[in-house]
This record gives sequence, C-alpha cells and structure tokens, in this order.
Amino acid sequence: MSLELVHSSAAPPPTVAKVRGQPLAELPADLYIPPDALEVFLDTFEGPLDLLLYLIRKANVDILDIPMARLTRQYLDYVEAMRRRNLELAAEYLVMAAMLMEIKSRLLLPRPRQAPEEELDPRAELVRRLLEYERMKLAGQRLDALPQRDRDFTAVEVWIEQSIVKRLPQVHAHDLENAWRVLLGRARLSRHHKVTRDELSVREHMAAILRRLAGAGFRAFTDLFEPWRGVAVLVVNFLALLELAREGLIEVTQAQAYAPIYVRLAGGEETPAAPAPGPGRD
Amino acid sequence: MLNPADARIVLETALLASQEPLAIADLRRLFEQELGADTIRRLLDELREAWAGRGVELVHLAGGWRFQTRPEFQPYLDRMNPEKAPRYSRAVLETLAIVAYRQPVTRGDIEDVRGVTVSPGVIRTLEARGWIDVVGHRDAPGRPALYATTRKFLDDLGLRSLQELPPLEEISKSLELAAPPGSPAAPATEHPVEAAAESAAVASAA
Amino acid sequence: MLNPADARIVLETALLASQEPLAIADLRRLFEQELGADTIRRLLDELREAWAGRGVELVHLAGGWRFQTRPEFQPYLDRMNPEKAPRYSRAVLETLAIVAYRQPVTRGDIEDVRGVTVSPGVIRTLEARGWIDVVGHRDAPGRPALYATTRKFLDDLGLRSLQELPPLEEISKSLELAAPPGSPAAPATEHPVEAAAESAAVASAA
Repeated sequence: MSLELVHSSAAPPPTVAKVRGQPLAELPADLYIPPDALEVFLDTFEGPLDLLLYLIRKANVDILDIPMARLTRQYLDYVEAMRRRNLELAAEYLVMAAMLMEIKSRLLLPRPRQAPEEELDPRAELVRRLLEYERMKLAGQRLDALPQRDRDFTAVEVWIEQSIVKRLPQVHAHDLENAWRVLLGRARLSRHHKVTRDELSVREHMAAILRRLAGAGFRAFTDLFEPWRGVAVLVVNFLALLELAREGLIEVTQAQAYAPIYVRLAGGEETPAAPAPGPGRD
Repeated sequence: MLNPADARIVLETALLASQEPLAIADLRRLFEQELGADTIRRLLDELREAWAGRGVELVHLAGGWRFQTRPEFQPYLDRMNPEKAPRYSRAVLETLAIVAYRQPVTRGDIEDVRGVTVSPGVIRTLEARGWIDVVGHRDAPGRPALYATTRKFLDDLGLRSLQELPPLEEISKSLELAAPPGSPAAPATEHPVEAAAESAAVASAA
Repeated sequence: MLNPADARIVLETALLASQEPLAIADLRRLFEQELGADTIRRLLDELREAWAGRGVELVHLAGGWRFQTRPEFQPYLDRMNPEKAPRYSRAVLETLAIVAYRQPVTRGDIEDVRGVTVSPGVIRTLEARGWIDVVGHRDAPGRPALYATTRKFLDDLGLRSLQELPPLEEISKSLELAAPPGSPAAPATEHPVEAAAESAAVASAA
C-alpha cells in the first residue's frame, strides 16, 4: 500500500475497489478478473497472507484443514496473472508462492512410520501465521471502531489567559532578607548598612520624590507633600527631602526669603524623560 | 481550606483548561495536598454526574481524568471544521494492532505477522500521532528497536489500560486447537467461533 | 431543527472544544445556518449567565467568543504546573535587596555593597520584571542612574510598603557580635565567611 492515510468520509464496507469509476462491490468470485481490475484488486490486499485468507474464506474451507492443492493453484493463478500484466510484484508474493508449493509437496511425501504424533503437519506454520494475521487484521478493525480523539470526540481545552506568559521566578520578602544577610556577612558592612524601619520609610519617600520630580523640571516644594496622609508621613517626607538634598540628589531653590521654594532633580537640565528602562548605562 | 463546592469548581476549572488527562496526583497539587485522594475521587464523581446530559463529559482514562466532547456531538463540530480527521489505512491499523496486542515488538515481528514489508511511513505515522514509541532494543543482530503503545494511545481511544482493548480471546482459543493435525473434530467446532468474531467486528465497524 | 436548549448545549460544546475564539459566523455553521445571528447571540448571553460563578467564563473578544479561565483561578492552576518555578540568581536577589533596602541607589552603590561588578543583565532582569526603575540621576560624574523599587515590586511581594520588608536590625546585630570587627574585610576569605553567613541563616531559620 502506498498510502498511509486514507481520507474517506464514507464507511468503507461494500465497495472493494473502483474500476474506471465503477465501484466493484464484490471481489471476483472465481479466477476471472477483468484485466483493469487486477491491479486495484490486488491493491485491496495487504499482502500474500491477506490474499490467502481471502481465498480460504471465499471457498468457505476450514482454515485448519486447508486443501493445499486447490489453494496453491488459485494463488499461483493470481500471481501468474499479475506477472502477465507486468505488475510490479512484491517479493513477498513470490516467497509465499514458493512456500505453498513446498508445503504441497511435503504433504505428498509418505509420512515416516515412527513417532507420527510428533510430526507436524506441514501446514501448521502457515495456519498459525494465517490465524495470527487474521486476528490482528480484526483487531485493527476493532481498534478503528473505537471512538478516537479528534475523529469521534475532541478533548476540551479552555483557554488559559496566563498560560502563554513565561513563568517568572517567585521572590519572597525573606529571600531579600537572606540576600542581605549574606551581603552583610560577606562584606562586613553591617556598620554602614544597618537598615532600620525608620530609615527604610525615609528611603521609600526618597524614591517617591525622585519619581515625582523625574522629567518635571522644577516643582513647588509644597507639591511634594501630601498633608492628608498625616503628620507622621509629612515628617518622613521632609526627612526624605533633607536626605536627598544632603546626598546631592535634588536641588532646592528659593529666589528670596518667604518666596515659594522649588525643587528639582540635581544636575541642572531636565533629566531625559526619566524612567526609561534602558540598558545599563556605563 | 476550601469548602467542597469551591474545591469542585477549582477541579472543574483545572480539568476544563487541560487537554491532557490529569491524574489524581496532579489534582491534589491544586490544593497543595490538603485534600486526600479519596475526597478528590468523590468530587470527580460528583462532577461527572453534574455534567450528565451535556455535550461534554468527564472521562477516566489511563492518564487520569479529562473533559471531552461526547461522540454524538462530533458531527456538529465537524461542520465547523471541514478538515476531516484522518482515517488510517489498513497497513497502519494492522501495525497498530500488532504493537498494541503483542508489544513490545520489533519491525521484524510486525513484518512476520503481516507477511509484508512494513514501510517506514507506517511506523512514522503512528509515532507522529504519539501512539507508539521505542521502548528499547532487542538484544539481537542490529539491535532492532522495540515498539510499544503509549499512554496517549490509550487516552486517545478512551481506554484506561491495555486490558480494556477489545478482547482477542475467541480467536486465540482456536489457535491452541490448531496445533494437533489429523484431529478433524476440533477444528470443525472452532470455525463458527471465527466466523462469529469476524461478523462481530464487521458489525461494530458499521 | 434543534430546540433552543439543545442548541445551547451544542454551542457550549463547540466553544469548550475550541481554544480559538469563535465568531458568530463560525457558530452558525454548527446549525447549518438554520439559526440566525440574533438567536445565537441570545443563546450566547444565556450561556454566559449560566456560567456565572464558575472558574471558567465565556468572554466576547474581537475575534469572537471564547471560554477562558478566570484570573482568580490562576494561582490554583499555577500549582499544578509541573515545571519547577525558576529562581533568580544570587546576583539578582542581592541586587534587588540592595535596591530595596538602600534606595535610591546607583549601580556603583550596588557594586560597593556587593564587592563585585554588577552586570547590565542583572539590572535589566529586574527592570524587565518591573520591580525597579530609574527614578533620577545622581549629580556626579557620568550622572549615574538612581534605581528604586516600584509599586509593582511591593504588589508582587505582597507588601503594603517597604516597611513591611523583614527588619534587619537583629540580623546585623547578631552578625556584629559574631564577627570580630577587626577581622580582615572579606573578599580574599570570601568562602569561609559565606559559609558562616549561610549557617547563621540556617540557624535563625530553624
């Protein structure tokens, strides 16, 4: 068979083959095969075993008591017909032909007297193969009859919105604690890098102020405070501004006493539209 | 800790979102092992009942549990998707049967049974479908690859194990009887069994 | 011709079986055009309501209609994902810790604390994750960028503010006690120190 996949919507049963567009509903009853039909006819067989099974079933003979002479003759007639038509004959057909003739001739030989029960019927091996092949042929049909995914049913797969997102590492706060601990131990910087809650809250505000000043040029000092968040926050915010100024990160200017105070990022000209997450700058 | 109703919704969601069957062990991870296998099994049974009468059913397969459409609804789905699922040739089906029932087998074993050369395309078709794979090599000249069916094969055919494959029993009985020649009594009674097996197969294929 | 209830089941089945959104035109093919677009739209609305309160919802997208999991259920689904969650390298974690605890900091600051060069990849990883960003530039030669942690960083770690980061006072104290102040400052003897720090971490974690 040259085709591995057969696309067909109709259930295969009766039509065995098509000859010149005409469905061939039944395999030929006897040895007469319309010449054009021979090729398709043989194509319906999966090999010599399949052809033999067909001949046996067709003749309605017992597979366990095969009339070798008749079977061999029929088989050879087919093979001969194929050769006459110059069909490319698979080697297996010829091997089988030789085997059939050998069995036939062994059946004609006189049986040895002693131990007849241990003497195997020369047909035994052929019968074993025919039965095993038929068993698997039927099993294949039964497997094909089972409901098959994508042919007879579809696996449900609801879209998962996030499933395409690359899985990202999870970090927990204690991972940072551990990382910091390792750093401290490694560099002996504990004295300089003791971080307290208070300091942390100032640092958080420092970052927030820088973020607000980014790309904004001068901003009014008072804009940087959010009075509604309470006195504690105001104080921390103020400390953050002082720290930023001390570290030279911001510039605080006042034209004259009591005039409005303005704040901008240190470094004069506007920072290039700040939080552009570009690659490292070095 | 989730209440049973919520746990059932979580189970349902995970099963609907996965096209591959999920084993109880997978499903237990949904709840960080807080639910026992028995509880999950009970919830799955509830879920299966809750889906009765719908176009989708919860089935138990070799790989675990999966929602899949009922075969009765496939004709509707086929209307939307004009591309037909492939029908396999007899060569492919017979090869599949030999691997399924006689595994592990080499290509040579398959050829012995079928009596013809097995083209590489046949094996490739089944491998590409994920239904068979190489499970080892026979310790013989050329160290031929040994093929066996996969869990996907069972899952795709709705089977929980190889034991759920259509049985071959009746035919194999006749093989045992086939051995002793010259005893024409036995074979004669065996023939109807064969014929019955064949017609059964034809009936179920129709 | 199907009754509306059956038609709804067919629609549900088709939508559950498809990962891609299905347009009304696709869905009409299910019924061989026997149902009008309006009828289908009404059935879809009914279906959407019927799925309220489940882990999967029917949504209307540009390309049509699709069932998809609700985001709230993602954490459960994530637990099942068999692939192990990746982990950040120590360089990334330490850099993140420095930015978190010492912000705003320049890359130079980070390098001072870590005692090694910080590769651009490390910073980029954290920026790409949206956990740190540039909040300004220090008025120093080269105007180095100042990094700080973002709102998303707090959200992703489940913190309301930086103050909820684990306090470090006790740790630094215990380290000060453990390590004689005059001991040679690190790099050369990096390994033993590492080991000590690590065992300290283990001890406090126990």
